[in-house]
Amino acid sequence: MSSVIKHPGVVEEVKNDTVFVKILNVSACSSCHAKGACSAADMQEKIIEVKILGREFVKGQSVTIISSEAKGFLALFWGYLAPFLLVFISLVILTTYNIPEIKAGLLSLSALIPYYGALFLFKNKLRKKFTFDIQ
Amino acid sequence: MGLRTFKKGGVHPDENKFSANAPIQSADIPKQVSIPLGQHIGAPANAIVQKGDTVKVGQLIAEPNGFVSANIHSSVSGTVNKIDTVIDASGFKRPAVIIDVEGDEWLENIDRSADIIADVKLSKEEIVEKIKSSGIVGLGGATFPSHIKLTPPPGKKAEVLLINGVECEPYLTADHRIMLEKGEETVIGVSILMKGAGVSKAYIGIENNKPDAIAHLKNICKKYKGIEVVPLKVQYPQGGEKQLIDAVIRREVPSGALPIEVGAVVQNVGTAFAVYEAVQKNKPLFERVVTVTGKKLEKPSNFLVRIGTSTQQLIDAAGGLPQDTGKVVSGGPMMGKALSMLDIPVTKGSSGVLIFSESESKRRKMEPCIRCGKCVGVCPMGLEPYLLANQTEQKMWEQLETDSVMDCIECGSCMYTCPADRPLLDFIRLGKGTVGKIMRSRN
Amino acid sequence: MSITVIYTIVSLSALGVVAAVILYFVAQKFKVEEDPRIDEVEGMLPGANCGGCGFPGCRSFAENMVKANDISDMNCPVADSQTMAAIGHYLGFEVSAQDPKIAVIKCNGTCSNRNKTNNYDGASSCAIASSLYAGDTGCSFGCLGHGDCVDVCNFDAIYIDETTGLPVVNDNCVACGACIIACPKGIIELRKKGPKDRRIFVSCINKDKGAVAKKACNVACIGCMKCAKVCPFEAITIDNNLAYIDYNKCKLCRKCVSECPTNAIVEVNFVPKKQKEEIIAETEKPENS
Amino acid sequence: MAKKESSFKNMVIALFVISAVASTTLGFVYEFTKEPIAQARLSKKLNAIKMVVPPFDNDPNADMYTLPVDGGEALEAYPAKMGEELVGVAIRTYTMNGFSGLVRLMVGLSPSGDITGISVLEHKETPGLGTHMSDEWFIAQFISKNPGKNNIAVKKDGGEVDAITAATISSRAFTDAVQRAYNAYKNSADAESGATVIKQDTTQLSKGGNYE
Amino acid sequence: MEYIFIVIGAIFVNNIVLSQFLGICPFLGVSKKISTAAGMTGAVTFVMVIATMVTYIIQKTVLEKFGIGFMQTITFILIIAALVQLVEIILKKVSPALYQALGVFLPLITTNCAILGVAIMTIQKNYNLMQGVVFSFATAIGFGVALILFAGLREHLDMMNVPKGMKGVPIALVVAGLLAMAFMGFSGLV
Amino acid sequence: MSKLLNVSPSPHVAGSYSVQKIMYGVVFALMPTLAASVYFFGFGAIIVTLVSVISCVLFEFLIQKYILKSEVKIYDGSAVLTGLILAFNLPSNLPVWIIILGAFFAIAVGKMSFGGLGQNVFNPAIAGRVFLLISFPVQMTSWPKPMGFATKYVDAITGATPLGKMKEGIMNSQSVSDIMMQLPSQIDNFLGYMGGSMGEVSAIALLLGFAYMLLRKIITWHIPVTIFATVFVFQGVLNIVDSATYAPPVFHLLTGGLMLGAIFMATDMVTSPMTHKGMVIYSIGIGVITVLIRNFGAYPEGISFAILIMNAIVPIINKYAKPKRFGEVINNG
Amino acid sequence: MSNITTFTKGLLKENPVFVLLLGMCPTLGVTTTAFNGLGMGLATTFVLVMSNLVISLIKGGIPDKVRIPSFVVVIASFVTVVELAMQAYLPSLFESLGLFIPLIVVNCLVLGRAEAFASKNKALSSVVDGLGMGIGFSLALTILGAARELLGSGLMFGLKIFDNSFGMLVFVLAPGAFFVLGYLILIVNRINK
Ligand SMILES: Cc1cc2nc3c(=O)[nH]c(=O)nc-3n(C[C@H](O)[C@H](O)[C@H](O)COP(=O)(O)O)c2cc1C
Ligand SMILES: Cc1cc2nc3c(=O)[nH]c(=O)nc-3n(C[C@H](O)[C@H](O)[C@H](O)COP(=O)(O)O)c2cc1C
Ligand SMILES: Cc1cc2nc3c(=O)[nH]c(=O)nc-3n(C[C@H](O)[C@H](O)[C@H](O)COP(=O)(O)O)c2cc1C
Ligand SMILES: Cc1cc2nc3c(=O)[nH]c(=O)nc-3n(C[C@H](O)[C@H](O)[C@H](O)CO)c2cc1C
Ligand code: SF4
Ligand code: SF4
Ligand code: SF4
Ligand code: SF4
Ligand code: FES
Repeated sequence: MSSVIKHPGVVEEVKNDTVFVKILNVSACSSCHAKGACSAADMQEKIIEVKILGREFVKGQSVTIISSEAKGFLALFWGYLAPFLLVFISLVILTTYNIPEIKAGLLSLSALIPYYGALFLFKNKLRKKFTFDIQ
Repeated sequence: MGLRTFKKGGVHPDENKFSANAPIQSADIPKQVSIPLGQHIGAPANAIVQKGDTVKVGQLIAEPNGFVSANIHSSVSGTVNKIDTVIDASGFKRPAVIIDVEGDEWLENIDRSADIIADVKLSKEEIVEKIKSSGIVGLGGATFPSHIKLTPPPGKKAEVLLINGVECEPYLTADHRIMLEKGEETVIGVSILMKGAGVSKAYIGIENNKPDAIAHLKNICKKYKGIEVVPLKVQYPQGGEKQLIDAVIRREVPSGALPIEVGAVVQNVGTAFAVYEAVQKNKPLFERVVTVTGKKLEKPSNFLVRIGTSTQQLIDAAGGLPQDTGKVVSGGPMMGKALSMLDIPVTKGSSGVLIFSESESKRRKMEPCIRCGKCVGVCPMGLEPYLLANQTEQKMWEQLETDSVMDCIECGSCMYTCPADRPLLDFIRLGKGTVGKIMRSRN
Repeated sequence: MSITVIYTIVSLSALGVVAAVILYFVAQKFKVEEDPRIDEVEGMLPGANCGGCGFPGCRSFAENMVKANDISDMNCPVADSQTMAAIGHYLGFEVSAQDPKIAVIKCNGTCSNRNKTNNYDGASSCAIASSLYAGDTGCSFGCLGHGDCVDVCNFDAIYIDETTGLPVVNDNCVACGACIIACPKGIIELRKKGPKDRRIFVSCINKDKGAVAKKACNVACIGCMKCAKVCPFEAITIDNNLAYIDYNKCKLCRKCVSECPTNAIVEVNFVPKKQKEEIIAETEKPENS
Repeated sequence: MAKKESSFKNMVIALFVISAVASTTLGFVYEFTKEPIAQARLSKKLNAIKMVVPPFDNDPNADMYTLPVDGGEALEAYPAKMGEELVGVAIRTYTMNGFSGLVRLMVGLSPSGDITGISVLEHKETPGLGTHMSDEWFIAQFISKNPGKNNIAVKKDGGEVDAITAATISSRAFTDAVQRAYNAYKNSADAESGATVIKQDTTQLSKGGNYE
Repeated sequence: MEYIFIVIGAIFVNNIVLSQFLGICPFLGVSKKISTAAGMTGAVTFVMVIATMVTYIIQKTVLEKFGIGFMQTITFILIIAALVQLVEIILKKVSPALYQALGVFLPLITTNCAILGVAIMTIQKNYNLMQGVVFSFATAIGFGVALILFAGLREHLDMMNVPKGMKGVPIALVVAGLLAMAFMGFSGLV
Repeated sequence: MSKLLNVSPSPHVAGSYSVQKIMYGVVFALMPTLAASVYFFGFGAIIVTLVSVISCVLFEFLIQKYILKSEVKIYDGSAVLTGLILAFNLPSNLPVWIIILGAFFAIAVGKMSFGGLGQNVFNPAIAGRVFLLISFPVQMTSWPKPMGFATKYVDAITGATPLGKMKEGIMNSQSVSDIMMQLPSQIDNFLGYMGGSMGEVSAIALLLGFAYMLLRKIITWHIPVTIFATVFVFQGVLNIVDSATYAPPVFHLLTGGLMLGAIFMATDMVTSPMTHKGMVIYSIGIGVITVLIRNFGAYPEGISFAILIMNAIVPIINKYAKPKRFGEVINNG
Repeated sequence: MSNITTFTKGLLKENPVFVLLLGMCPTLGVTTTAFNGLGMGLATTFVLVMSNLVISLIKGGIPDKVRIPSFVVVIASFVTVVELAMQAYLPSLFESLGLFIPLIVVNCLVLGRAEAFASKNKALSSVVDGLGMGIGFSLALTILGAARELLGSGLMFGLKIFDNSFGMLVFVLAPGAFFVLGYLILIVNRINK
């Protein structure tokens, strides 16, 4: 019963069996009618790669990216929750060893560096994991 | 151990089986019949007669148009008056063959004797072919061409035949009377169907409110191998094929799949009787038993009716339309169609004609949904009717699909039970239709 | 200058520079420079978000207009032609003026014109009633009167007239076409609004043979061809026992109106018959609306 | 005016200049308001002290000393003197038992330990309920009582104080804070026989605010 | 025990949205789908905790050390704004796939007053670093609880015929009020 | 045939439930409780009930007629029920104007702002009650002693509720058993001879109503029984862990609004989940939060808050606690 | 747009609180009394006007890509000025507004006007815009505060209107803020139509 997430986008480029879809990632407030008057209504363009097998897309075509909610939560985990846990746990450990808190804080923050390094190494694995489809 | 029934949901409306003790009597042959060409699920048949042709009883007058479609035979002898559109029980104008009746001349090869022929001579293939050429469709209401059910798609195999003698709809007694009066023939029909489907086991499911039929058939079945009568607890919609399969053999037909998925083939008792007549007596399907009943009706009866007879005539035969009639329904009170006028022809699918008085028939005023959850509780398919109806109103087709609207069997239990009298099924049907269209357009 | 001030300056300036560097990269990588014209165009649009243009909302329409190479087939039904012309001008296109349109109800089967043959008692919805059966009158084409069209109209432009049981379109109509999609019977059509809001059309869609249609409804089009014959501009065609007036050809001469034996042709906003002569004179003058 | 191009250099310069200007301005504003802010804080404290002790002519703030309390932050005591004579002590006391936690009071005690006045410095109690603790009638109950002799608990707990209706918790907390002040005062008086007074770093306790 | 009090306090008793009135904009803005609300909670948790840690360290090592506490507001806001962006850049560089997946799933996280508020409150409450981290984590969870509950209610109300004038913001605020009223039942829990 | 036939989609018959029947069924089920509160609290109970019911119905009428300009539906009984339940949640000596304010809040904010019957997400009566409790804590927490018709409406002699005394005692570090000595016996609690809101005092009367509603199939057992069980188990565990500070579970079952809440308020169909699975989750939540608030919170009483909080979760429960679809198992397996 | 319409639109038609729904946090958080509302409103107005002025003056010198951070620095500076000044001269108001003074920095209204108006317009109209919006904001906060104060404690700007036993505490507390704002928005919507 896993639900899907949909996101509208526009085909930016087609290369062999990969299309690059431009999506507009908007902040929470962008749905708000006052967004013109509010700075929080940020927008960013993100380019999403989608493998297409044998389907035809042309540049400029409006498409809908689909992915499963479960994948979204997994991404959330690797992107935010895991580093949070890492920092939190290292902070707990460091403080129990009576390391001064400023040092402990800086050290546990720097735990993020190897974390992101590891993510970098697993880049390709993750790429395989997080695939999208076009409706 | 209590009686078997299906696991989920269900309601028990007042049974009101007034005509249970009225023996089947033949209705008069009308002056004119109009035989609709679409009497089955699927494409309407193609007429092969023309205006002015003379036809005999049992003569083929229309041929199937596509895979899911069925032969149609004349129910009377006479001259084809015209081929035109008439409003039939579906509520829409549909093509029909209109025949002026002259005498009652049957095709010679039909065996009109009352002898019971127990011996099944035909082979499996011949049986299926015979059923097909006789234009037999499910008489339990869905009018699905029966021969298709007997030829499972490749890779599937029928294991067991279920005979639907449940007649869970209130008021209706046609199947009940067939089981009582044509028990022997019906059981032979069942064994023919078993042979046709290539199975060695058949169950006849009958609800416990028909003890005489249960006893009678049990008695007969002693003589026939592999046929067993299963009494069931009274609970609507036990007659729904998925529910019946669940109740009798404890298998759940997966969502979106056909009974054959769990090795079952379901046929109605009326169908079994029709199969008997077709196979053993060479008689195509051109008449059926119709219950005509109602609280205020003078003589609630069960008639053997030629297809194409006007409803008006049946009502007259049952004592005429009572004064304050508000609604006339073709079929059962839970699933039948309300008729917009009375000269609508009886078709293969008409199991009954119900007469409701004005006060019985008027829907109560609908109130806001109080979210009591009763509709959820009674839905035999485990759906959430309140939600489906609401989503339809809001045109949320995608959610409707994920909430399994297509599983709804349109049994009406939800709407029956709703204290707020919400037109749940009206909306669900609309949602189902729209979602169905969307799904089809996707492939 | 006290030491605090110096600390202040040093730390904040350092921070400012660091933030600048970070944000520089951010800006390098992501910040969308949205075409500012989108905002402008969106501002010019009426902002009804009705979807009548075929896009999910006014903003999306604006985006697509800005992107498009040719906007001639993009039209906001809500905006008047001046607005569209202004937008076109802004974006550097020429927009040919579109004739303003309005929804018309092509059924005149009021309670008095069309007898009921049964009482509908289901949920009040045209879609449901129409999937149930042919309808509660002898006419299986006509309006069911449950107002699905009214429900979808975002502009309060359509309402059910209690006395006739039929929907009526008023001046709020922006020709968005929502009602046309909603009507299961296909009764509503967008037609040219016409000079001075005057228009003539066949208010019937009954395709039954004449006798059947006439029996079902007093004002049904019976397909008698009289109007088609009398029309000087060949604007009227008859198909399936039903007349249709092409609004691009019709010159509003009104000859057909009086010719129709069942009064199936309706005229809107003309001065009543009595002053017929004058009006014809008037309408035949060169149009200048 | 033409927009500056977004080159790296321009961006850094722009932000640097803005930050520098802003911080300079702020630095001076801070310098300018430093005095008045300190003044405002002081006068608030002095007002509170004035309200709870008899008239004095010394600078209680300058004479402040702390009273240790077991298991909790030490209390600040502000002696009020008329001439050389000690007329009372204002004690900045607190309790954590308020409906929403911390309640801070200034309790005035006469040298003998009689309550001369109480003012509420800080609390987060519910408006309309716990806030009635600043009401005159409620505080008046405490005046001239001596927590050593009188039982200043609320009546429900067998004491002499009428609780605020529907705010027994706050009332109880109030009495708790008063009692704490008295106990601290008495303990130190007993221990030191009123002789030596330990001066301590003033800033330690008033760190509640964070803009120092 | 002290941590439990901080956690319960921040989630239920002094819920950041329902009783502290911070982060109202996303509360009203992102609360349309339960799954997005849940995702948003995760992202906010990370940002809030990291922001609290960084601002805490800056507060102690720079602001307090040099006696420029009054610069708190300006420093914190700049740090938080830069931090949010930094996380994005790093994610994008390090794992584009992950970054893309998040983009499809979540709206952007932007600075909101809850993040700044928590950073400032951590200092105001005199918490130490560990307490501050627990506090900001719990606050984020409290934010999430309110957001998810509210998203559920919104999804539900979308299906209802709310009277014309009440539709949208007014009913959302009334619901928030009733929710806040319900949450008052937790008062005194710590 | 002169009369036209009615035509509608199937089904053509309807069951015997109706909104009115259900609502008045619940009203009837509340009658023993009303009788009990009149017996214990005299005229005050009558006045409070009348004022509450009349003002609820009146406000509903006014709002439907003049503000929403919609059909007036005060006869469906839901406003009467809201009024009745609100009254049962109030002390029997509450000033009339406060009752009217509470009724106004319940109907105007709790119900009609959402569009009326069936649309609201929070239980209106509880919303009204909590609104009053927070707004007028003084008046809302002075309960008259149950003295039958000797109880005066105004200036009644007030007495605390058993739960209130329990809380008070525990705060003063008395042990539970000591406090229990000073409280009415469990039998009194069961019969209702104790201080408290009008409708909550008599457990027996409430249980009678419960039985009636079960019999009439107005509600199912799931919600009340699960709440009772949860409270019993959770409180039981606490009691075993530390019997000096945590009262025995039976005490908690019989005192305060637990019975009233579990039987009549948590079961409000509009604001409770649709499926049995959902109802069980919902009720466990109510039970747990009630026990938490009663033992650790500022309020001696917690079920109103617990129900209100769980009301907020109902949409989420409804979304995820779907009934098991027919044919689903096989599909997945 | 003339300066007059620039000014008046903030009052009702584009009221930042009731119509644009900006800066909801301080709106809800500080309006326990009319006086607090007014104080917060004026503080915000000051920041708004000053930052609008400064930004419209310096906008030419700022590269587009550091626009936002620069604005933030400017705004944050004025917020700090307000903070310091209030601590010095209005300490009790400062105490009751508490956290929300520093939070003016993130008030969408301030940054929003900087972005949407001041960065595109001349100094004078930017000031007028800031003034209009600020006064609209103050007005809204004051009304909200007054309503809550009146309902919650029977007072208005601290003056007794009716006996405080009629005060409904809820309105002083968190839920009341939501209720009153919700219904006020309803009313303003009706008026604007
Ligand atoms: C809700 C519902 C109730 C039904 N009730 C009966 C019934 O009482 N008796 C019956 O024979 N068929 C009933 N049917 C039809 C059966 O599902 C099934 O179509 C039939 O038993 C197949 O046999 P047939 O093809 O011979 O008609 C019902 C169907 C539905 C959906
Ligand atoms: C395309 C199609 C193929 C079918 N094939 C089979 C089949 O192989 N076996 C079978 O038992 N029924 C088959 N059915 C019939 C249905 O299972 C079912 O009997 C019919 O829809 C009527 O069911 P009801 O009377 O319960 O509504 C088929 C139906 C359709 C539409
Ligand atoms: C919203 C709310 C806030 C409250 N605030 C306080 C408070 O600040 N101080 C207090 O003592 N009691 C407060 N109470 C009341 C307590 O919860 C509790 O009812 C009261 O202390 C019982 O004591 P009593 O014996 O004085 O009635 C508050 C109650 C509510 C509903
Ligand atoms: C079993 C049952 C319990 C009910 N309990 C309440 C209740 O606690 N409070 C209330 O306002 N309405 C109650 N109602 C009435 C009604 O459902 C309620 O007014 C709706 O929430 C209004 O939309 C109840 C109704 C039923 C059938
Ligand atoms: S009609 Fe459909 S939704 Fe209703 S009870 Fe039957 S199966 Fe369920
Ligand atoms: S039975 Fe009717 S009132 Fe009850 S939940 Fe279903 S639709 Fe709503
Ligand atoms: S009447 Fe029809 S076309 Fe006209 S505005 Fe309404 S929905 Fe659109
Ligand atoms: S025009 Fe169509 S949609 Fe409108 S009321 Fe008639 S049938 Fe219904
Ligand atoms: S003001 Fe927007 S989140 Fe607080």
